[in-house]
Amino acid sequence: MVTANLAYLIPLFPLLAFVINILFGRYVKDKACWISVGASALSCGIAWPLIVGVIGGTTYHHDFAWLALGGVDLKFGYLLDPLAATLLFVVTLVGTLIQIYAIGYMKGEARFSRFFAYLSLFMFGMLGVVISDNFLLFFMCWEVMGLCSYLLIGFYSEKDSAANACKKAFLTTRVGDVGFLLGILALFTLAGTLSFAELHDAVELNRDSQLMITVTALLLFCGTIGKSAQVPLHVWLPDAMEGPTPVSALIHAATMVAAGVFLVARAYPLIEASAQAAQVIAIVGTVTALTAACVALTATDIKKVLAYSTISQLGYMVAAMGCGAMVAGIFHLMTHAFFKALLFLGAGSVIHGTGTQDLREMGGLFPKMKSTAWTFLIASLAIAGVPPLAGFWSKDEILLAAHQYGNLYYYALSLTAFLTAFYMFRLFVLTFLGKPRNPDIHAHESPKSMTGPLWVLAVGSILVGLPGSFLAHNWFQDFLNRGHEVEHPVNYTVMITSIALGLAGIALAFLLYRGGLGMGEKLARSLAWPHRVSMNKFWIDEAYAAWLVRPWHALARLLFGLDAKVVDGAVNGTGAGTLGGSRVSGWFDKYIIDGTVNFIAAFTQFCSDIFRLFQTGFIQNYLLIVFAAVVFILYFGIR
Amino acid sequence: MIIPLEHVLLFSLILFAIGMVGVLTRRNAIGILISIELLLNAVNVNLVCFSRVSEDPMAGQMFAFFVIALAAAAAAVGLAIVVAIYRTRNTVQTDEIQLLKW
Amino acid sequence: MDQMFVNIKAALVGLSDKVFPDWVGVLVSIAVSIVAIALLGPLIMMYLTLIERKVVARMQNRIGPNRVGKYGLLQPLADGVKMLIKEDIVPRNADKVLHLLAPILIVAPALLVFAVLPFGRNMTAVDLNVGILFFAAISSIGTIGIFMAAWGSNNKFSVLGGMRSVAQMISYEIPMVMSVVPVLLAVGSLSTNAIVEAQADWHWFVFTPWGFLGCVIFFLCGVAECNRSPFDLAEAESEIIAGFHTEYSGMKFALFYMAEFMSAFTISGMTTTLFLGGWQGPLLPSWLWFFLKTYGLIFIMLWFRATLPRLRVDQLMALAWKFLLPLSLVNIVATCIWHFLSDEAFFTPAAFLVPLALLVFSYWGLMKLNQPYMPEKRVYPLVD
Amino acid sequence: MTSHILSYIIFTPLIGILVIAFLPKGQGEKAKWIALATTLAVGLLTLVAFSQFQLIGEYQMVEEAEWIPQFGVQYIVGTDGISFPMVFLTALMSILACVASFGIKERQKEYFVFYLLLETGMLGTFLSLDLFLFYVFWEVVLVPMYFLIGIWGGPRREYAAIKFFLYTLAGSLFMLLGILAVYFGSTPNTFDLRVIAEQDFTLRFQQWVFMAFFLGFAIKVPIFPFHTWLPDAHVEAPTPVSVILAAVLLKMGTYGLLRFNYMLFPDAAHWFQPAMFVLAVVGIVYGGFVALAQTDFKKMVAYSSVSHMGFVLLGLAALNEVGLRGAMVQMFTHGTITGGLFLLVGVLYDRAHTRDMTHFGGLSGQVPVYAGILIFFSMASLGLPGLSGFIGEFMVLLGGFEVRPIFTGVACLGIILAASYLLYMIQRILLGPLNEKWSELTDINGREIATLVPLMVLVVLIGVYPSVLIEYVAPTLDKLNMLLNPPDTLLSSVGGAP
Amino acid sequence: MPQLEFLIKCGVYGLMGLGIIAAVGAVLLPNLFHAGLALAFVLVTIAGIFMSVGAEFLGMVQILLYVGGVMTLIIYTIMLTGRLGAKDVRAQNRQGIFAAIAAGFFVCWIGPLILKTGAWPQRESDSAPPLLSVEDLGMSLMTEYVFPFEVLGVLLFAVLIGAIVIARQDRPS
Repeated sequence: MVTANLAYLIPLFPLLAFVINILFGRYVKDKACWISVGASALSCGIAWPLIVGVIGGTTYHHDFAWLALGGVDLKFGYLLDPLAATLLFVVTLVGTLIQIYAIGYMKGEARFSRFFAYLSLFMFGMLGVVISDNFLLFFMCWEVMGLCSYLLIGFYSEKDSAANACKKAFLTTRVGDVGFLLGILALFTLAGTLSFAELHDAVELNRDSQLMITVTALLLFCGTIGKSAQVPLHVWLPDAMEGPTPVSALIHAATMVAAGVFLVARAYPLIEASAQAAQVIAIVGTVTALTAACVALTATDIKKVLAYSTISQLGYMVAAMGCGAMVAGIFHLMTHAFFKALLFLGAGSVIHGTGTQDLREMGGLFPKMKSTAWTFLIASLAIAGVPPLAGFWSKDEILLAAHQYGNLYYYALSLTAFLTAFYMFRLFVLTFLGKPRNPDIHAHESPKSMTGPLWVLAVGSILVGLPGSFLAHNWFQDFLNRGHEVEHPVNYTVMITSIALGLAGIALAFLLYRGGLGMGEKLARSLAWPHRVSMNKFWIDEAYAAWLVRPWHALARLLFGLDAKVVDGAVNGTGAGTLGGSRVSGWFDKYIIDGTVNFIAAFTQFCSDIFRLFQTGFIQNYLLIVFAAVVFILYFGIR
Repeated sequence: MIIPLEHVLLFSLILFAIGMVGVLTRRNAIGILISIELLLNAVNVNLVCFSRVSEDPMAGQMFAFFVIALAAAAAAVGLAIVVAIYRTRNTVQTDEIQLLKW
Repeated sequence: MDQMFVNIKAALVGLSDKVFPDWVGVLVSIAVSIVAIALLGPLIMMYLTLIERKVVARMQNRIGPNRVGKYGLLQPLADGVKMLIKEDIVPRNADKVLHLLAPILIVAPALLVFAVLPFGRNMTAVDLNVGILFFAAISSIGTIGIFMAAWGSNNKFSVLGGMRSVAQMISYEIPMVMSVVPVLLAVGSLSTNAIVEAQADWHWFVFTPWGFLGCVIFFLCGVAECNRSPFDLAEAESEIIAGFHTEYSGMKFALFYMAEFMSAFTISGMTTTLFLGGWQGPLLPSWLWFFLKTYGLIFIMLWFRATLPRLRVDQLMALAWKFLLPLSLVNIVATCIWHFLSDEAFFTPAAFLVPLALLVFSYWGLMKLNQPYMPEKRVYPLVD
Repeated sequence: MTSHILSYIIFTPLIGILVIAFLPKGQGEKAKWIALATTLAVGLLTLVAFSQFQLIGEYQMVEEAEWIPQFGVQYIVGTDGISFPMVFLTALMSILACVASFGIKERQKEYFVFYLLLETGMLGTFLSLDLFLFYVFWEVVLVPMYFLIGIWGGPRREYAAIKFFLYTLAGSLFMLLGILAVYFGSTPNTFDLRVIAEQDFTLRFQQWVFMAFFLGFAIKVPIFPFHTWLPDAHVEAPTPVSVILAAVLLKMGTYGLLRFNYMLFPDAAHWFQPAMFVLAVVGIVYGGFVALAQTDFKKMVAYSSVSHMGFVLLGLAALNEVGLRGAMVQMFTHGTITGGLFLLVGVLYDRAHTRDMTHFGGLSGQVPVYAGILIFFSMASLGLPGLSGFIGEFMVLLGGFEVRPIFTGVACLGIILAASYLLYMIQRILLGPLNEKWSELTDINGREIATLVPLMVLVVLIGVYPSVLIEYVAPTLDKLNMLLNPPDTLLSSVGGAP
Repeated sequence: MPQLEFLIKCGVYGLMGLGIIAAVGAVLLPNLFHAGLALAFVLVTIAGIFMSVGAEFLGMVQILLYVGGVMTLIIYTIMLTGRLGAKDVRAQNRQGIFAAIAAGFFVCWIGPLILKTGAWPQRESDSAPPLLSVEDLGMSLMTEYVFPFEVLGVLLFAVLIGAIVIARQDRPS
């Protein structure tokens, strides 16, 4: 069992790499990449035997008391169950591959060591999330990931757009995280415990307070909305493309965004317990998928298209969760991680080769970038849902779940599937087929270090779907639902329709874009209105800017103004008041009191002037006075 | 007692009043002293008359006797002072001797 | 004989009683004695002037006034008439009132003293039991008269003379009164009659040591009081013309003259009363004795005038203050000793000798003390 | 024999003052080394006391001595769970601020004399158990602060210094009234805290005195309406002084609330709870918004500390076990984090002589190390988990949630606000194109790093393993909790209304 | 003999009248010398009144001391201070009226008061006690009033020296 406690090491290796790279960045310089790759390889080394162990049926769980909260102690530790194992497998594999790819991609960058430091910090965060056994540790690593995405998006900090993007990313995710934090708090007050293991029976215990459960579930789901870029909070992902492509691939495709879904999976007992929560999740998932797909149609930047496709696929997974098929969601997550990473890396090597990201300038790259093109094709086919590739199986499962859940969801999701296929192949055709539109682009194939991971991923995206397919008797589903057996109905109609939709989408794309952009523009003009909507991303960004960010700052300025004027005014006012009061009392003192004193002095002076007249110096005067006084006194006295 | 007491008292009263008027009005220091003598004599008259009618006649006369002696002493000193004043101030008019005037 | 005048008076009173109611009788007796004195005074004065000129002349080996009347007896009348006829000059811006009043105030006291003198056995005009004090008081009034005379004549010399005579009178008045005190001690009463009666059968005080000394002091002071002979500094011609009465002439001057001589008489009379046994005498009637003794003393006065040179002012003062006054005080002490030792008998030897020794000794002491004062030699800085 | 360690701690700075005072004219320079030595000595003594500190609820290392027998005023000094972390924080921050004060060039001797006097005042305030002595030290702190701000401060220093002094003085007047009321209210007429704690005052009396004390401390904390002096004081105060001001002085207010308001008047605390909640939430949100609107870096940090202190108040208002611990942790961590932030502001100000954030831009390339540390402290300040900021906030929110979930919800808005203004700051200063003006800006030097490293270590340490701090605080707060909500009512508080 | 008494009475009243006239003269006469003499006359009249009341010794002492001593002093001082003959000099100062009023009021108030109180102990001549003789005075002076007498002596001695010192011409510088 000694290996069990090694689980802690999985996240610690990347952390170590981060510390080394960040502190000794100047000395390590270009060898930094090898440190971080080595670290992630090491964690793979440790992780896979554990995964095999988990496949073998054992669930590793260990925790230690971290925080004494008075009544109850918060315990931290790791939990390796099938869910964690799958994620672990995906993250370690894809992470390492992308880091190897990044060596080539980032060669020659100014802050090379810092990039890899952030990457390894991200790996630590992601691995932390995967293996954590309670919501709080989950949340902490979740936040570390957010930090890394912020740092990496803002890697090219010279560009203003990058600066805004990273800020926007962090803030939007932060909004989600706050919801998540509240969820944790609610959960703690509700169930008294945050650990996943005890979650199930704790929920059973409080099944009666339905409202609380729903609220907690939805609050937790906020985290997912923020992190996995679901509808209200998805705006940051397209802008996140400002970061280097490997970052986009690793973080904004494969792992981090997936963490949101993983969170829902972890909190699944809660969602099962409350129907409303599930429905909300489903709705959000579907809406996200559909809208993202629409916007992807008209995107011209290669990475933007992929970003929107990621959002839509995430929408898919969330919808699956909402529809009650947690397993399908995870399965799709795994498959999506592979081919989406591949797509991004492909796009990366294209950008690396051509130096531009704009579709309109590309074209005819197939002959020049053979391996990139082929791997790109495989990935596109996979995502479009063409059997036997990975995408088909997972998407099919989801569609099946949606079909069982509710027709409305099924129709929306299948429409999304059609749109997905269409815009993927629009992208493929515009970049690789046809004639090169921009003459001064001299595309060249990326070096081996970059194309290698592409091929590995390509193989992955082909094979990874199989364990979940009916060919392998849904081994994967059983693996995930270890606890309780579930039958796997196969609904051929759903399967056939999805295949048909996928092929139709591909064909339409070929039709429209084979001759370059011409056909595209004509269609755009005819469908003017919807085209403009899609082009402007449903004006969500503008809406946010207008109704949220600007008022936010305005309110801040208002409050500051208020603070300066009113509150400070009050203080200065009292100051001025006391000054005034002191002036008045000063005046009072000066004129009234001093006045009376002077008056008294003057009066005595006046009286004494009168009496002075008596001092004539004549002795007789005095005698007269004395005599007169004596006489009168006697007179009045004695009479 | 040849004449009734009250007449003598009246006489001394009038004498006293005249003396007082003299003291108050005289400008000359010596004039004042003269008036003072009048006052004292008026008092003496009173004393003697009362001693005449009182049971203990000795007291009155003895008192009068002392008054005379003292009056003489007073006059002596007073006039010495007047002489001294005259020698320094070259005048004995009281309204010219007013160093204490404000 | 003795009571001759007393009887006349009694007869007159009886006469009035017959005619008028009884109280008028009292008035009559008073009137009689007043008239008697009023006549006696001037008479004595007139003839004293004569006697004085005769005696002084005789002493200077000349005859004196014998032209007027038989042996010059009418000389006083002549003088009197001369005085009346002379024009009475009053100096310009002199104080008329004072000028007029001064002689009156000098004569009045001189006359008043006569009331107290015991001319004979019960021949005293008013037998006051404060006789001596009356005499002292009345004689002090004289000084005011001199002041008025001096000031009234608005003349520097008269003022100076007046000042001098007043100073003299005051300084000699005190020893005079002090010298009388032994007699009062011996007699125990102030009344002149009592004093005379106390000197019956040759118990004259003059024979006692303090009596003799007292008599000498009293007499000398008396002479000084009336500005005569050695003390006549005030009106000495050689000094300040006529002193305070220079501006006087005519009748007012006569009055001054009269006052002088009357006071001479009264001083002699008072000395005889006090020391020489008054009218006490073996054979002759009481009033005769009185006049004899008095004119004896007057003769001595005249003698003084004829022989003694005039005293300087400071000698005059020194004599009074430094010699006579202390001596009279010692005399009082001697009298007390005498009185104490004599235990009622008049001539006990011890009582006689001890005071005598004391007095002799004090006389010698005082003479020693009063060395004659010689003014330093006057220096004339400018001359030499 | 009672150990006099605490008295040594309080009065060692005075010895420093004496030494500095006798420095010959020219040697202004040496003053700073002596001051450093003194603060280090105090630090050492604190460690010695730390070693003797047992984890029990009662007062420890108590020293008693007659001071003014006529009024029953005694010199009682002692420490317990609440005051010891504060003393530790004071000692630490004094050392760091002293190192940071090496930058002060003119009138150094006076500066360090006032500085050490300030330290005595602070230590005294935390350690005194006698109301009178507490009030004396409370005032002693004011005087040097006034001079430090007034003499070495920025352009409007007089205004700020006077405002600070008068405002706090006015507050302390009410506190004095409270103290006197307690003195006369208590049967044996004493100032001794332990005796007063046993008194059972009527509710009415408790309410009045609670309000008097609360007003005095509210101004110090500062709580919403009374906070306007803080930004002025911070902006005008020289860097090390504003570090001390933020790190320690603000805590005196909350410490006072804990030590006096809660320990002596538990019933009044419950009565005042809703108001405290409102004030806390308003403080957090209001502080956050106003911070967002600032252009002056230091003023922004000042308002941020208003917001963070709002969290502490929230924890206090929760009146339950977790809330109080959260408040305690938050007090300690806020001290370290804001202290760090102010030091960083000082570093920038010493070089750029301006604090207007709009003038900066793209410095991360120019001063990478500075940028890294600034980001670290900003993250800690906005409550990034893994750093101590989060622990405090989490426990406070947890405590608050149990009592009033909706209020706590609104309070969480504060977290978003914190993130927004801090990131806005980072963006304006570090990110974006480099402003040519700062092309020759030198990076942070060794001395400044030396002041920041201990803080970073503490932030990470408490962030990762908070029980290091909590185990010291726990016993006393348990006792206080027993006092505040006697056992029979404990259960009901957990289920509390939404 | 009532007629006699009537005469004496007239005499005494006459004396009083003369006394008052003289007093008025002493007060009002511009020429100081005349005033001094008027005073002398008043003193003599008072001595006369003393006599009428039976106190001859006192009368004689009055004359001796006052007229002899005090008048001399007064006249001496008048002479020393000279310049009193000048006519133009106003004798009285300006407060004559007030003094008159005060004195008049005094007289008018006490006068009737005296007359009103009838209960004066009248000593009719019949039960007149034996007049005090000089001897009785001397005895009482030496026995009952010996102390005042001695004090008087000392006082007079002091006055003597005092007056000389004050009035001396050549003051020691």
